Amino acid sequence: MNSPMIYALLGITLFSVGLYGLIVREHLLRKILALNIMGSGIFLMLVALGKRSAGELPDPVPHAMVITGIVVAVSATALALTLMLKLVEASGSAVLHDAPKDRS
Amino acid sequence: MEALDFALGLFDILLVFLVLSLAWLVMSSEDLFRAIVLFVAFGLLMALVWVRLEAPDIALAEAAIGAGLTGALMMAALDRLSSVKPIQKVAASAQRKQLSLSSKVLPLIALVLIVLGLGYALLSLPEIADGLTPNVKENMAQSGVKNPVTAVLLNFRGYDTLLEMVVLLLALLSVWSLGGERKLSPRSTNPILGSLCRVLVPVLILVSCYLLWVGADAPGGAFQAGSVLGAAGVLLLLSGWHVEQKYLLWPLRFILILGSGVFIIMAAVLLLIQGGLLTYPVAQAGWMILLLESAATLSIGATLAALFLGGVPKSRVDQ
Amino acid sequence: MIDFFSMLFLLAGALFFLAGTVGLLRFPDLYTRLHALTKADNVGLGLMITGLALQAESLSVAGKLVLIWGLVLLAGASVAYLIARGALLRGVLPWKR
Amino acid sequence: MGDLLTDAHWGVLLILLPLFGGLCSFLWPSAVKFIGLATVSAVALSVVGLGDQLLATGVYHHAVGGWGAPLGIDLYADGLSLFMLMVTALVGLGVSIYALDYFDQDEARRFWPLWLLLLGGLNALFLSADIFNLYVTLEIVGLAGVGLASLSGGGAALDGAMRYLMATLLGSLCYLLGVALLYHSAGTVDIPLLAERLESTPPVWAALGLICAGLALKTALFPLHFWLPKAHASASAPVSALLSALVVKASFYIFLRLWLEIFSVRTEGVDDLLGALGMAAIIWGSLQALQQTRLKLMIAYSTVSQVGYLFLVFPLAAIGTFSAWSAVAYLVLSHALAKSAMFLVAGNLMHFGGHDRIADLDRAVQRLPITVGAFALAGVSIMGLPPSGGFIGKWLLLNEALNQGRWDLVFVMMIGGVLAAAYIFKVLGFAFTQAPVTHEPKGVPAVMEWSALLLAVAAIVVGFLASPLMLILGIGETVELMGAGQ
Repeated sequence: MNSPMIYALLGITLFSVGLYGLIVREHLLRKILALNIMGSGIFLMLVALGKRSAGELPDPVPHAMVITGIVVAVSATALALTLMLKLVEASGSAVLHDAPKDRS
Repeated sequence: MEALDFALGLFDILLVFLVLSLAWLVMSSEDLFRAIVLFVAFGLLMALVWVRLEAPDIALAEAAIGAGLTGALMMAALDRLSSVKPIQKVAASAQRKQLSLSSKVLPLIALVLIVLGLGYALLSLPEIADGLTPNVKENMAQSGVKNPVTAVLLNFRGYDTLLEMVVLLLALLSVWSLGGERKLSPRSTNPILGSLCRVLVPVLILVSCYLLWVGADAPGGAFQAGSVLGAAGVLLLLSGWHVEQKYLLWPLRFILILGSGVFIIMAAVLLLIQGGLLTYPVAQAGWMILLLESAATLSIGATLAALFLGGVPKSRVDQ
Repeated sequence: MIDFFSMLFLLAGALFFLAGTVGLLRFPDLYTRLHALTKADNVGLGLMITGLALQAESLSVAGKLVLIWGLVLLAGASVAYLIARGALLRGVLPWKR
Repeated sequence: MGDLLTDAHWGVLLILLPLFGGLCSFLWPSAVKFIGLATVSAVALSVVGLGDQLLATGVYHHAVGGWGAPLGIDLYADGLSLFMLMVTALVGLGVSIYALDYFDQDEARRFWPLWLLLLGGLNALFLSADIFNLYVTLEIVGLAGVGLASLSGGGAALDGAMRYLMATLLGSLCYLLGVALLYHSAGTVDIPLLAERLESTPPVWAALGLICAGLALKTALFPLHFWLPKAHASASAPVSALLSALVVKASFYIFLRLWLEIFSVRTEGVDDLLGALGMAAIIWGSLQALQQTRLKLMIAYSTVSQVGYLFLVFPLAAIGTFSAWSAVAYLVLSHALAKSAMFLVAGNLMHFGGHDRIADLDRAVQRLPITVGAFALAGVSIMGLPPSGGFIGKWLLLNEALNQGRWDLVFVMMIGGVLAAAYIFKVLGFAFTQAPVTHEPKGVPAVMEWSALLLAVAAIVVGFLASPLMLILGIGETVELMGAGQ
């Protein structure tokens, strides 16, 4: 196994760890961190697999996609954080409570 | 040479291990402050990973945005969270009791299954694949720049970047719509912070200009330059920078939309002249891309700093 | 010859980093840890930069390396001060024997 | 003149116009209403232009930057895209007119830029032929949707918006991971090229699973619908209308597009699974809608069940033909119109009475006859009674299920129809009851009443326009070919 593949596997593991945190942890700030880690995992996989090319340079297209993705991620994070603060102001809790009726 | 390969392999494994354990700790540590600090460390190590993957452009963006600005946003949010209400502890402990063993173990099993499944999928990909490398190489001469990543971002897939500028603006619009007005913080009385600003802000602006300029043929470009500019903005906001109200209305909004606006106008003009959306004439591509990037840098910097503020900025009245 | 000196500087730098990290882990409170970290790391980085600058292809690359050192010095010192000040304001007491 | 009209780049205009309008409305907050309405009208005209062009020349194809796939991004419009663009323009126009009077000045300043950028994102989504570009447009739609959902402030709206944000971000990430796998399997993100190159390999299956899961989450397919009722019910009325009518359909469109074009390599059983989830959604959503005491929650749960109908097409289309796919397009259209009308009606009733408790709709029919009429007409389409658009869609679907002997689907559709009738008549029943007047009701501006009625009437009228709409849907033959090729 070569090093790009190790990093690609790290990428999917990060995605899964983030997903786990997103499901298990309740605090919204933690969920936002989890989404960021998932994103990093995807970016890592996208770029690492781009290093499989036969030439000396890695594939630049995933690089551009990831830069796009990083900016999207920071935008979403900023929005999520503001929303969280407003929600805490309004409801007094940084945890989303499920009404029992909504459980499915 | 073999010794070097071996050392690098060892380094890779160490790095993978560190990144993974940091991610796990970010998710599992009880203290939120600690989780955020660890997340910043995670971001910095990710920047190192990008260097190992020969992706210096991403390394720059990750260090500035992924670790720096995201971390600053989180820290600021945590700070405001604790000033809103000290309720999180209660809520967390109340919830903790509900968490039975099965609700923690089941997701863990799911996690392992997902890793195994996706891992199997990855390992069955072909060993060697060129992706779009040959296509990029072939068309580099017509792109107007020498850095392949900039060529993809601003030329080959420039339309993605246009839409992405809109995403950034949308996040800001939503934050402004939610956050209401927010007064700029009072001037800091801390002399060190003040002098740090006086030295660092000009340096950051210089670095930003350099990154923007060098992006045409080396790692760098609008996003990296913009995020450095945004960092300078955050520093200024922290130190209690005074901006008069009249600049916060029209001029600020103008800077915020400049990036997407110039992009859209350029796209429309090129559609009329060249008959294609964002189809640059080969000879003029270089300066057109630089123009787009300059506008984008300003907008990205202003937007990131404004996102950090978390509301419609309002000048404080001194005295 | 140059390679030898580079190696020497890099190793010395690494040693300082190691010392700083040991200090970070072993020292009893925030203030002493900050002290260990900033002081040792700044010297360590300086040595490493010197070692790398010797290998630089051109003067401008070496200049950039030195610039990085200057920035880290500036940021490190200021941030260490700000952290210590913040801690003091929040009533974190320095360690006493 | 004719040449000018058919040669113009209507597709590109459809993307640039609303984005530019959004920027302008942000820059000149005092003129938002004018800029907004002008932009939306211009977009509607451009859709007509594009339709004219497509009818004359077949599909629209534009290589952005002149590069062409796989290096560049392609814009592509066929009958299905045009159909979705039409739905967006129609609903958008109706809701925009309604919003003129609904929002006060401060809310309007926040609403219009977000809505115009959302419109740009939706149009870009329907025109894109590139799965990574679709990701970026999905993010535009998602973030704009969250911004709009939280517009009214208040605890419930913020809670709903937060759930929506989490769901939409998770959905996008799953989708993006799928895109990454597809790119590395085939070396391209262009849909037609992917269709040529993809083979049935483990990474492609994984990508299929991830993309389906991500999009199902965004489309609120049962059991991934948990975020929708709160988010849609607590937003302000025009926003709920946009979210339920358009935003949910955007991710469904991608689902449909990818299904038709690139997931022909899919494994057996996935289509049946989707059908089963669709059936569960119909029953569950309808039962929940029936139990709700608040009108907006009832309408939101009705969306959950109506989304279920859309997914019934997948098991049918496995051996089906054009009519199964046109049924789903018809359902999208009629549901968008009817559901937006319903949410606007709910907005009127709330404006009028200050609440949306179904049991206390004291004699609404006497004071707001137009509004209640709009609700009844929209209800006809949701129930699937003739001669509405909903009837055509459901009838086509039912016919297909009968032809294939899928009695389970037939049965569920019947039950769904009965339940829909039950919850809609429940509301109408209360609207006709005599109740003591407990407060001084506020008048509802005529514009708000008539725009709701307009959308509801449109949901009925499309029932008479089957043949021209089928003609449009057949442009490019994507739907027809893929249907026949199964």
